[in-house]
Amino acid sequence: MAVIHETPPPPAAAVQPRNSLGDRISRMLYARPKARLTGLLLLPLGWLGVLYIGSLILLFITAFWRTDSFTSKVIPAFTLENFIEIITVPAYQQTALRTIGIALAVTVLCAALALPLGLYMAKVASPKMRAALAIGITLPLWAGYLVKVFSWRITFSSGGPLDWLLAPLGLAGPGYGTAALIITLAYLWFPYMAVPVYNAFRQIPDSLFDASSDLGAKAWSTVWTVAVPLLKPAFVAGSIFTFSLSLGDYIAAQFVGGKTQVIGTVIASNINLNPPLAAAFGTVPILVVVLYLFLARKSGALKQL
Amino acid sequence: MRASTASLSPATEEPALSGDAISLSSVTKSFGEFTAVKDLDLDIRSGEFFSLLGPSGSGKTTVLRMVAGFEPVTSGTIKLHGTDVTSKAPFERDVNTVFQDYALFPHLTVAQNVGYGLKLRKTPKADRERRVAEALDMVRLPQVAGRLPSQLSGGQRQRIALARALILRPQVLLLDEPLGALDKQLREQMQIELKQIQREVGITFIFVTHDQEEALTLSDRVAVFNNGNIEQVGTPEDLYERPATRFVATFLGSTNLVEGELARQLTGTDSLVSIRPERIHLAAPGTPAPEGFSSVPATIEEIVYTGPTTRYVASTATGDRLIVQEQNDSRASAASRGDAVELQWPARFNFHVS
Amino acid sequence: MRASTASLSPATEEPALSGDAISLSSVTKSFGEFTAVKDLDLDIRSGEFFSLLGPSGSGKTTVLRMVAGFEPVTSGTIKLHGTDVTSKAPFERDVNTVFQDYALFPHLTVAQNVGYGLKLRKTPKADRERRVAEALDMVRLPQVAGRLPSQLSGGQRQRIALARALILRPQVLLLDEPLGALDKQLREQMQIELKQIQREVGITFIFVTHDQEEALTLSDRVAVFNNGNIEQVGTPEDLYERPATRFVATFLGSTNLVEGELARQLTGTDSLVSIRPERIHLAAPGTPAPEGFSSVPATIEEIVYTGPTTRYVASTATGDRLIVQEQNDSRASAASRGDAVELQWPARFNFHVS
Amino acid sequence: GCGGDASTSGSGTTGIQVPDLPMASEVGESEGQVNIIAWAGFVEDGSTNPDADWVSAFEEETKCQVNRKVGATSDEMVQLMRSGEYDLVSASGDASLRLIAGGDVAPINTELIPNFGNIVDGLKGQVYDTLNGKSYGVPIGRGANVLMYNTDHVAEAPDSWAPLWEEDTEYAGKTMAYDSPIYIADAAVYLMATQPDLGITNPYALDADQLAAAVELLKTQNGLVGEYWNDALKAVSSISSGTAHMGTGWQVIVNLAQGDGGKVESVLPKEGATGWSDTWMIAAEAKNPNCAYKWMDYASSAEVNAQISQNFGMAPANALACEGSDANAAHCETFHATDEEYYKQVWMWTTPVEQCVDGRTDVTCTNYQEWTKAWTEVKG
Amino acid sequence: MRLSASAKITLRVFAGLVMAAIYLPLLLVIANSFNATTSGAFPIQEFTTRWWVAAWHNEGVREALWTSLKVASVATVIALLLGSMVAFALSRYDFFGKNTINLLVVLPIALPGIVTGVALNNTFKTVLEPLGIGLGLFSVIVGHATFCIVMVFNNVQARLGRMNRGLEEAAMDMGANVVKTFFQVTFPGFRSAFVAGGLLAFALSFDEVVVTTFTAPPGTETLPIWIFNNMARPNQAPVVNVIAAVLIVASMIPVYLSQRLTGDDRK
Ligand SMILES: Nc1ncnc2c1ncn2[C@@H]1O[C@H](COP(=O)(O)OP(=O)(O)OP(=O)(O)O)[C@@H](O)[C@H]1O
Ligand SMILES: Nc1ncnc2c1ncn2[C@@H]1O[C@H](COP(=O)(O)OP(=O)(O)OP(=O)(O)O)[C@@H](O)[C@H]1O
Ligand SMILES: [Mg+2]
Ligand SMILES: [Mg+2]
Repeated sequence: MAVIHETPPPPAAAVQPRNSLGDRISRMLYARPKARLTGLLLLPLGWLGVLYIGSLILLFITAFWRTDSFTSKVIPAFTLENFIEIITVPAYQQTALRTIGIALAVTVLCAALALPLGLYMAKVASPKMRAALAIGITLPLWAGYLVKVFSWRITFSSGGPLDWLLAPLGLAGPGYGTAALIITLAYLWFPYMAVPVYNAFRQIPDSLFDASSDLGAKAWSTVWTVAVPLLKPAFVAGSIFTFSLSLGDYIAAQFVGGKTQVIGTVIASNINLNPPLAAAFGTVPILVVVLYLFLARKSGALKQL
Repeated sequence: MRASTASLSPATEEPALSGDAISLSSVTKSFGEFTAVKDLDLDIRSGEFFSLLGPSGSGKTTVLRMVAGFEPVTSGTIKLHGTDVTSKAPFERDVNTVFQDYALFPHLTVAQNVGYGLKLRKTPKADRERRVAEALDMVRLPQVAGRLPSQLSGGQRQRIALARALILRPQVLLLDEPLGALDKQLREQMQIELKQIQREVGITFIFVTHDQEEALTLSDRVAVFNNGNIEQVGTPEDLYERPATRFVATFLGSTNLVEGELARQLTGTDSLVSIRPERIHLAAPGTPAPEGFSSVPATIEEIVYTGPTTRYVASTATGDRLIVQEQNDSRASAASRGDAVELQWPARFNFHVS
Repeated sequence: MRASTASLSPATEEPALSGDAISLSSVTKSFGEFTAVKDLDLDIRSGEFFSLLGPSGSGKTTVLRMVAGFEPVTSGTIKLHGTDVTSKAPFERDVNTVFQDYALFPHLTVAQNVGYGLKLRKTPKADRERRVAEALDMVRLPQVAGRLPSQLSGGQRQRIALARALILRPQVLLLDEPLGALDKQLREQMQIELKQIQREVGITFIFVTHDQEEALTLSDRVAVFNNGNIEQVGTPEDLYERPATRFVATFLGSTNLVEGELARQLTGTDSLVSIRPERIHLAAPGTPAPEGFSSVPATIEEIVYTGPTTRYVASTATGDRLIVQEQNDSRASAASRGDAVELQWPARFNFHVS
Repeated sequence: GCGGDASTSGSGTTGIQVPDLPMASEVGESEGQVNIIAWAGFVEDGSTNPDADWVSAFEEETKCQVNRKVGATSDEMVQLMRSGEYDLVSASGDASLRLIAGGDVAPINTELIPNFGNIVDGLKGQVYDTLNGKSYGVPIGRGANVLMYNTDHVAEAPDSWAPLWEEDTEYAGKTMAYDSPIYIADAAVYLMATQPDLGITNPYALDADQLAAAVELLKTQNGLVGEYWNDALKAVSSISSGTAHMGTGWQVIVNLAQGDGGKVESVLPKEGATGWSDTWMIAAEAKNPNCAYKWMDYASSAEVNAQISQNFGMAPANALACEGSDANAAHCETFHATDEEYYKQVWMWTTPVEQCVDGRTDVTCTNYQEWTKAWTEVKG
Repeated sequence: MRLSASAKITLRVFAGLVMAAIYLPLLLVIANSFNATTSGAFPIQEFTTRWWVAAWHNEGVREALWTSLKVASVATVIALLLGSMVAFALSRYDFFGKNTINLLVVLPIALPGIVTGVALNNTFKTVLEPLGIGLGLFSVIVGHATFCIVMVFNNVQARLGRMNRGLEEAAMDMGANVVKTFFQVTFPGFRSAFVAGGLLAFALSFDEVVVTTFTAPPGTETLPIWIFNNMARPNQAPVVNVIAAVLIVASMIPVYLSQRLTGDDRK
């Protein structure tokens, strides 16, 4: 049996006692994880939790106030009138429902386009093509919101580019209206859907597709039974943007919506004249979005944004 | 030599399909400039447990993927039980695959995973449920039917992947390093189960691995791959005891490769000779060599205890270093570092390799 | 017993530190409800190559991380060369770590990685460069100094991680499964190099692994972990030849565990007995047992050829199944399936385990 | 005045209660700056278009630096004036009454504005800027909301608003209407002509029943209209491309469309029309009253008023702005600047308030807030 | 996945159509900046560079651009700071209310801009103005930073999630204190995500209309607001086309940068 170690130790290269400011801060921080966390959260929570949420609450409180009918000045006197009004006047309900419908349609349209595009980019395209397309779908994000809305306004104009393109087929564009609005919004927010879907597609191991076809599935049934369920979180993540951005938009509606009235239009047209009513109507998208986020969080999609 | 006991071949016990289950003729696969598999011929018999063994990047997976139909061949033909399937899609081939990463569908339960292939074939529900239950019984995991793959351990996942592939009763099952991701204990246990299941179902297994021990213990026959070529095909004993090339000799277990002076002393020619460390034993210096034995005087340089065996590094007068492996059984020698010894082994274990 | 050859101990060659490099007294670590390490006492001597061996989740990494200071202890004290460091931050402890995934800084070159610790200590540039070059020489990679870690192979990364940790000449080096990610060939080569480097620098190595072979071949002493407890501490031979518990016996190599009737025949009591497969050899039926040998008649049930060895499964009259491992050397028996044989081994290799 | 009936406009007859605020008695030293909220094109320093610059000269002359914010809608202007940041606003008729009644703007001492004398008669003393005999605004210009049509699609010049309102119109889906609650007045103007028994005498004085009738008409129109517009360019592109065949518009839109080669013409239909006139108003608590007065006078000079009105595209308020050059004269011709007969048919935007501006005292009229609500309902 | 040749062709054509749909409208804007008519009539009959000359001499644009740059830069810096802090807190610590904070960060981008804008406007006017902080460049920046935080947060959090904590431990193991570890190891590790998040935040702020409308004081015009105001101004509209065309072309720069950054990560 081996005999073990009996000679004395060589002088150990002892760690020098160090005491620079950084060291002292470090030692303090290292020992106190709670303090580190507090330090990290203090500023952001002050900003978002107090300033932002505080503002929303203040706005919410305004919704219970009245406006002087003549001067349209806000009078801080409690009333439920505004809420009663948005609940009882059919125009408000219709507008809210229409806007939600438009937002859903935009989301579905984006998802329907993102799926085959994602499939192509992630699983068919050559790496070069893939990179080019990845840039291709994100570039318009930077091109300016108004620029894009405006270009669609031109596109949908009567006798404009779309009519011109469709003329040989004996068709005409939809003209300004709800359809044009949905297309424009889908165009505006498409990258927010396409990028997560594409990334999620890339993360699905090829072996799952191989396995599916090995077990007898044809390409499209593989897409439906394997890809789509696995992409669900990405679709949900993308839809948070497509849905809530569509829900709040009113400038696009103004430009290509024809006479389509959306939630944003109503808020905007009341914000100066009757702020309490605008605030009350503003709670509609807040409720819808918060509910949507809540459901999305349940599906774990928030982590994928 | 104990050829008769060399492998636990099921082929002699099960009713086997006659002829070749799979036959590849001059199959080549190129990825752009790079040729991953070169002009390969390979015949695998029905009911065989056949392994593809080779280092990383040698083309094993590529061959398997071509057989399964995931990868089109560049040239050559692939036949399955005599039928040319070269241009068939995967879902048209009667082979199934167990993937290295198992490729279980994460959104489906174990039962849904296993029943996936049957569902695609529109098997009636009752029938499907019965067969899923049977398949889960076979891999001894009836209790996990309702779980998701993420709730299973590695070994369990491996078995579910197996059940999913076997439920379709393919003629050939392809397994791509199915045990690669498991830890040692689990791997050994799964090896035993795999072998048992293959015997039970009696279908052809094509098994890819880069672990030589695994290939040797499990297979009826093994093809050793190197650089997109097959170096040698044969039974485990063929390969281990009579390696045809230096590559095969070193890739399967450790070996002493001897050249020059010492090789001349041992075999009369100075071409490369391979001697397995476990063939050599230590004798007292000057012990005369028995009839038909090679004998070389040497000095013990290093001794490494590994538990069941002890490994000695011995240097000879010719300046070669030979490794000797002795089992720590009742007959183990008790040499110490620096001892002079005589290395002796039957001369028939001197193999020329190219 | 060949105690003198049991380990390649550097202790007899290098000046070793007296006393304990590290000593843990009743160290406990809980993560919430779960206790990962329970009331652990452990002393590691200066200059030792000490391994922590155990299955996944047994608490090895947790112990290492507490020693390094990454994880605060729940209770207990940790001393480094007699100084209590329990509440010191990692950057205040004179130990360095080689991480399982190497944790090389991807944005720094190899030389910058290795020199990082010296730079923090404000070592003059010339001095630093010299020592970096020395360290790279030591791990035999002087040529990669200018590369980024992403441009290195797995084995090279491992050696750079080693160089980076050793350049600070810590009193203790912690290694968390440093070879776990390497393939078999490379792992074996790196084992040899690690051992050599430890001998050269002569500092204490604490080495975490779940590979028993690795632990046995490399270590001066090994602690076997199970479930947050240490089952046994000792030299490789202690552990392999004289396992204290059933867990240690089965975790270190394969073993035959015998109870009841057969145990009574062998040892007189019917408590659990462990017999290593390689200790047993096959004799012709009826061969009388030599003095001090156990002998059991049996029938060969199964034969598995593994290359260097052949494994037999033999069933005894008592209904037990014993595994026998024979090296395929010149003296190998030639038993066939179904043969009646006599299993014989020196009775001193019958060990009671609890 | 509006609708040509002087008795319904002018001082104090409506009995609207307004806060009694003092007015300036003299213009003192420059404060160094003045903050103005104005329609696009009213306050230009050459930064958007080097040819349009009348601010620089003012700054030079008075040492008052001009800070401008462009207001997009009347509502926004009202809101911004209440923030107290601004000294001056270029208020349209649908904003001015609110500002006056809310005590946000002060009466103006016209004595201190020499150029006030040259304002055309038709713009003086209107109900939307003059209350209880006090003038609250200095007129800038005016324009009518005319009927535009694209001659490619409309062969014969229409003389009535009927194609925009009547269910059987051949232009269903191809018309365009203005997008603001004040557009309810356009419906009222049409109703005045087509349904006299409703008793509407002033489109800005609608009782509940009259409003309901207007809303009814507007809802009909909603089914016919192709789109609503609220910025001029949108209207230009729609009418000149033919996306809309016909619609409510401003003269300036017609001019631009023609300039682009669009085959667009306009008429003032027989039923009359609504229109707008903008005035400078000074904040009740103006921080820079002296500069504000200086600006009001400066901007009302014939020369500057001509520039503003030509840049924006409206009839100038200063009669002299039509003289001096051929361009000035041509401009005034196009915009009917001095044609009081023309503006007699035009009902200038006025904020609807509860006290009926038509003088009725037996009913309560609907206020602008109600109009806004009604407008939301119209659009659905 | 092995797809049939026809399926591949269908997908390729589909991808081509999507790309065409994305880019034709943008090309249209560029083409329109040379359209001689003021309302951008189509098809274009006559080309001119007059609007480009007009845009070049337009001081308002330059001022608005400068304002936009100021606002976007400061908002980005704030978003970088706050976004990274939240990202660190959420990815490195477990604590009660973590999910709520995650939701809180996403809220400003998910809620309609008009709600955010109106709410902030209301707060500035009723609460902060009495304290001496009225609407100003600052309020615009506050508004922008609020919804930009999420961009930085998303990027940094994703990276931190993938980052090897072992690297930080290795640095401390070598003797680096907490501060040095952060700057020498942690920060280089998420730098590219940090910059990419910053770029996104900058772009978002640079493009914002609605919140700006409600938080901007008199005389403060960002580029989008300038565009918005001038789109409605008949004589200016063609100049807007020019600015839009320039913006489209200029947008290549951040895209190129962010692509290079994310490209780096894959190495
Ligand atoms: N799709 C591909 N494109 C380009 N080269 C490929 C592709 N697939 C495999 N290769 C190359 O072909 C060679 C053989 O690969 P293969 O996967 O068959 O090796 P292998 O023997 O299975 O190795 P391993 O043990 O690492 O799995 C490798 O050099 C690999 O890089
Ligand atoms: N941060 C942690 N939080 C909760 N549990 C932990 C944490 N770290 C380790 N554990 C648990 O403590 C136990 C011991 O873990 P440890 O990493 O020490 O095991 P190990 O012996 O190193 O295993 P392996 O061989 O898999 O690395 C495991 O059950 C593990 O799940
Ligand atoms: Mg492979
Ligand atoms: Mg571990």
